[in-house]
Amino acid sequence: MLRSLCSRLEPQSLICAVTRGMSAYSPHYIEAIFSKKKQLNLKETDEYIKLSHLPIKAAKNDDSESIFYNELVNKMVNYITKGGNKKLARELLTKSFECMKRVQIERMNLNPESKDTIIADPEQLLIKAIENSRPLLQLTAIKRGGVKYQVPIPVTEKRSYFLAMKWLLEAAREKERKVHLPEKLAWEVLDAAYNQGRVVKRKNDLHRQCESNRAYAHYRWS
Amino acid sequence: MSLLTRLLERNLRNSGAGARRLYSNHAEEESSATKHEFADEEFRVLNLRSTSQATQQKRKVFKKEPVQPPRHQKMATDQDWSAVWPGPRTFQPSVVPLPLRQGYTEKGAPPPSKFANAELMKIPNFLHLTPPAIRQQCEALKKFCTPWPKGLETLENCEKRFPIEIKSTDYCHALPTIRNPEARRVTLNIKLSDLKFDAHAKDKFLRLVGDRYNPNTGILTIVADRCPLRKQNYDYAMYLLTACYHESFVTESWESSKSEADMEYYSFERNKSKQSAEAIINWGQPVEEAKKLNADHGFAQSVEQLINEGENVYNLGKYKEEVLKLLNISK
Amino acid sequence: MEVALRIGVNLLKINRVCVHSASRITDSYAKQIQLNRDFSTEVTVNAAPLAVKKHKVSKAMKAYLERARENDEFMKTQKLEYQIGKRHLANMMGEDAETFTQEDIDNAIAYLFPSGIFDKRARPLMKSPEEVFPARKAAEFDETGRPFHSMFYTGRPNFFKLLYDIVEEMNKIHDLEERMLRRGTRADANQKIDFTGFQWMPKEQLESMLVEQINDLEYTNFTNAMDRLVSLPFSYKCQNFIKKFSKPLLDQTKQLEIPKPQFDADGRQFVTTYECLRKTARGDVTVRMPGTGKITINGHDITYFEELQSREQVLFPLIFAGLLGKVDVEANVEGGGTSGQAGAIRWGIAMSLRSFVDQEMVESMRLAGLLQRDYRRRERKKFGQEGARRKYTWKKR
Amino acid sequence: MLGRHSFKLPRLTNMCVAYSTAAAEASVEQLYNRPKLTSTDYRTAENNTKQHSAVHEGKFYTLSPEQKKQLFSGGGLPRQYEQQIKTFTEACLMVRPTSLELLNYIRNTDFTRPVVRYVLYGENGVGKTLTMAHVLHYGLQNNFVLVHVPWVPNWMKRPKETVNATTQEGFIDLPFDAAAWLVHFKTQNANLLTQLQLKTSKDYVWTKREATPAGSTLLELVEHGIARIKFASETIAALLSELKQHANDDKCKIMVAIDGFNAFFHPETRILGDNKQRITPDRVTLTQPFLDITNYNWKNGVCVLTVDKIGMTEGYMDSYLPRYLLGKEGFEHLDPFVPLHVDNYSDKEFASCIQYYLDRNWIQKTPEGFDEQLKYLSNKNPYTLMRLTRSL
Repeated sequence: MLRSLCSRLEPQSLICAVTRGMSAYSPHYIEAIFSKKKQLNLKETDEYIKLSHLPIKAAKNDDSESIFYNELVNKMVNYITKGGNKKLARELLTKSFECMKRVQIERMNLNPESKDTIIADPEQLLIKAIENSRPLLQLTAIKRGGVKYQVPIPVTEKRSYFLAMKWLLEAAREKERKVHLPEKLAWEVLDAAYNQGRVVKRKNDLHRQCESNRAYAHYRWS
Repeated sequence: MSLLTRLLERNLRNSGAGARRLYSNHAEEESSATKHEFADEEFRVLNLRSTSQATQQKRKVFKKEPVQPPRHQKMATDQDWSAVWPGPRTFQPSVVPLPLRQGYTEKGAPPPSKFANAELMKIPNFLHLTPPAIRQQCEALKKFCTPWPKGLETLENCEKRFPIEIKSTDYCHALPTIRNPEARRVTLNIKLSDLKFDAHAKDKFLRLVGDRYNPNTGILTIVADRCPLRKQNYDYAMYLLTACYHESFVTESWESSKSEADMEYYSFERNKSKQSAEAIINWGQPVEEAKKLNADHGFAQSVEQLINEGENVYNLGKYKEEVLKLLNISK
Repeated sequence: MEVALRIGVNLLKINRVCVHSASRITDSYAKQIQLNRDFSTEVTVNAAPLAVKKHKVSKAMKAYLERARENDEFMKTQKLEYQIGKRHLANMMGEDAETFTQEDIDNAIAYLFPSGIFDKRARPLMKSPEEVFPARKAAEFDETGRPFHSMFYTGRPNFFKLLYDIVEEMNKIHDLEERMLRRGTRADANQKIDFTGFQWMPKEQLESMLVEQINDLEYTNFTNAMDRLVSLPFSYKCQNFIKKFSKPLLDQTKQLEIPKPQFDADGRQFVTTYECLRKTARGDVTVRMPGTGKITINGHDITYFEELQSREQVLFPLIFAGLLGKVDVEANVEGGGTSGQAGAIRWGIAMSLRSFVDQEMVESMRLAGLLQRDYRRRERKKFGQEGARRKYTWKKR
Repeated sequence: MLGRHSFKLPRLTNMCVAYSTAAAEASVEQLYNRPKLTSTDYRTAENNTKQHSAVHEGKFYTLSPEQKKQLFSGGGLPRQYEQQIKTFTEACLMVRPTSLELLNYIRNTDFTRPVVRYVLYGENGVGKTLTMAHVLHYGLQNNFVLVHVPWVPNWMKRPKETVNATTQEGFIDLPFDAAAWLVHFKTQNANLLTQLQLKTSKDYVWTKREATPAGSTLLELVEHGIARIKFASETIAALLSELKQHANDDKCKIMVAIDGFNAFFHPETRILGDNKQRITPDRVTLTQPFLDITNYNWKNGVCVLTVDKIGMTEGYMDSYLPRYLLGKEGFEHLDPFVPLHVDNYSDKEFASCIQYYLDRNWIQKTPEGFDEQLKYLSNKNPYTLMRLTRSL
């Protein structure tokens, strides 16, 4: 009887057994929803009432409601960071933003009639560049019958953002010594925002390769 | 459900007809009964070499001294406690009729009781100062009290007549000795305004006492703790005050030969600022000593303030005003 | 049988019996005992001798009975001593013994024996014996050494019995569901148990209810089983059973008491939050309303923080509550680095702002994670490792 | 962020296009969210500094490109401000209350009295240099001979070349810096000097062969200094004493504007002497002439000086107040001077600055309450505001 009891309990307990790990919070704490907009969205659903009983983790020290905050930009800063020097990373991205903006404003000044079509907001430019350089597919090596095949597989949304940002950064870091990172990053972002440049090319190359290897796509499952 | 069965089971067992049991058969019961019979029999010892009983009994048995039961067991609950515990004394478990416990234990275990509990002896107790005892003693002391001196009714009067304030602390402490080393410390407070000085003496006095003077409250504080006894420390503090006061009136011979760099404070009169200010005022005038205009007193004061008190927005604003006035610049 | 007996003897030695007679139930303990009653077995000394007379009793049982009697006597003398002591103490303090309560006793003891020991439990005390000698699990087997409980040998009979009961309930509901399905009726959606705002009985409480120690995994098993039970469509049929093990959650915001603002010399409202902690920084924050948006940190303005991130952090609660420029903030902070100090001030401002915003905003701020203290600290470096987590590069040779 | 749809293998390129257009739409929405601007709120057409009054306070006026070139080609504006000018395609200065106050003082100056020294002080980035730029513009428009040193600490902290002085024993000469300053002086004053036709009062003998005879114009003197870099420092000394002389003779009006004046009273410079030790500024040949011209013993002039804590070397940057920065000697040298505090923006100035930035497309993101946030993040400090708006 005991055994049957255990077998009844076990499958679910395996799923639900939350390992707390090294977190300072108990497992039932949930992440903070610090954006007002998100909270308003939640309010429309009845999730909001349920949240009132749940303990919330403290907001991180880079979260804020300020005008400078953007989730994607924050992520980009984190990717730029080396050795924990976030202050520098943020400064670099800010400089790069400044550079982009100056370029765009100069463009605006050159032909004032196209003022409305030129995007000079660096944040929008960055978002656009990232969206433009996000891959949909990637290749992985899968071994079938002793032969490795390059099989195209879809990329998750999160990873596609990661790859886009990584590529942008790699392109920016690949430069002569005299050019500073912010400048190069600004150029790369501007290029990618206009759907050209090395990063977009890299993405397209990858897609082309995936296209040519579509014959192997079935190896993903069989 | 199981609870019910258990209750039922218990009831059956406790009732007179206990022979019938749930979940048991008779065979098992019988065997266990026989076992019990064996277990109950006395174990016979095989004594091969029979020694005499007398030698065995000779061994001296250690006998404990009979201990008196604790005294508090004989106490009446309406006794006069101050007669039992008249003065300060270390905790005595047999005298104190309270079931006290003290000490840290792991969860689940009771704290150690009062007997042979050193912790209870270490801490001070106020068993001699229970409210009834205090009341009693106050009553007894009342007849020796003298009236409060006239003229010292208010705090201001007290301060006026006794400007020196002496502070010392008595400690009631868990220590093996009753003499706390901190008890010898004597603190002397006096308002500087209660002492009479001239300008030089005051300056010197403040230099002598250093940071013992608090400019915000105007109170001088002398703390003496170098002697072993409080009395000595008190004498020493009073001596320090007297000595500093009289020393401050002494003017040394070298004080007259100080140069500008040695000066304690900035004085407009002695400095280049005065020269340049006066040169500007007298610009274009023929050089005549008698007719020479002197720099405004307000300006001099503002410069002195700026340098002596240190820069701040207020001082700088005042300086600016004075300069505008001096140079006759209109807004 | 012999093995079983031996285990029984051992258990007897471990579990000193405590007898719960009705007279001993004090007010403070009545509740707990009420809970315990379901699981702790009652053995009274009087009940045993009837059986003893007829049957031969094992030596272990004899010793056990002896000990039970001794304990009973001991408790009786303790109680007497306590009553007498209480009268003595009332006499010492010059008060009436009849109206002398436990609180008076505590005060009197604290006055007579002033102890500065940090741990309050280690200070002198005079408590009723019921509190001093905690209750323990009663005997679990009869005089022949036979356990009462069929799951005695699992080691935690009450706990496993509980699991068993849960499954039994589940089975009942499954059967019911089947029958209902055959009849073509479905579960009433309106009656479905809404478990939001409730949680399962915490582990400690469950332990004291079962009078057994259980480990974390077992507790998880319990909660999982209960979750399953609740998730069944007809779970409302065993509502009473579920209720027994559930505990209502308090509204998180209502748990924190919001301080009332005080008035300063200018007639402005202000609230001060002390002990604002983050990492190794520590500070206190005063928020004044109405204000002009002046921010003072250690006597400087917001330029005290050179980094933009830290400034953003300080302003975060103000922006969030829409009070930027409407309140004045004064903060003193020391220790830690810039980000820690900014975090401490952020928390302080958010906590103080609660007094100046409505309840909805407080809840909103809580959801934004502004009212939660951030307990995360730097993780220590471990020996044999390069840092907190990273290992040294391993080379085979 | 955009949602990700389920994907299909073909038609990849089409999808990318769809994403980018969606992103563009989002951005356009934000662009139209801007507040309406009326240029009279933050701009003034009054370019004549003489007319500037409290009416124009907090408004921007435009510096014509020629005048900008004449005044600041040799420095005098912060580098980042130059960059802004390039991006904005115009050079605009805000009329600050402090500069108005100072201009008022200068307008009412009695030029028969000894020269008054005005000392601008304030925290980092409040606009001391730009206030001075405004005053310099006034000087240019009102025919002052400008003796303008863009940034003294440049000489004391990073000189181009150091040489032991030939004429004065134990002194250090900075020939390149001196020559650069002479060029700056020339570009600022060439027109005015040719008008005034000031002549040297005595012979200057540089070497056996070279000499500037009495009666040659000051421009000649300056050009000699530029051509013969070796004598540039001595030329400056000569030039300044000549100018002072002429001013005393009522032949011209001089405006002395020295930025970072406290660098002359540094406890130490970064220049290394013979024995590899840091020397004090009074051993630099350039110091004395500029100290002479900031003395009170002449007339027909105005001295505008700034003291700045970033002009100091490490360990001497605790306070921005003039007495601290000038030290005892510097204070005695200048006393009595008029201290003028340059403060952070007022609310009005801040609003006008934000509007100007919006007008120049410098601020691209304008969500609700952005100005309020910027106000508190920057503490209304002009420089911090400029830095903060970089990424917006």
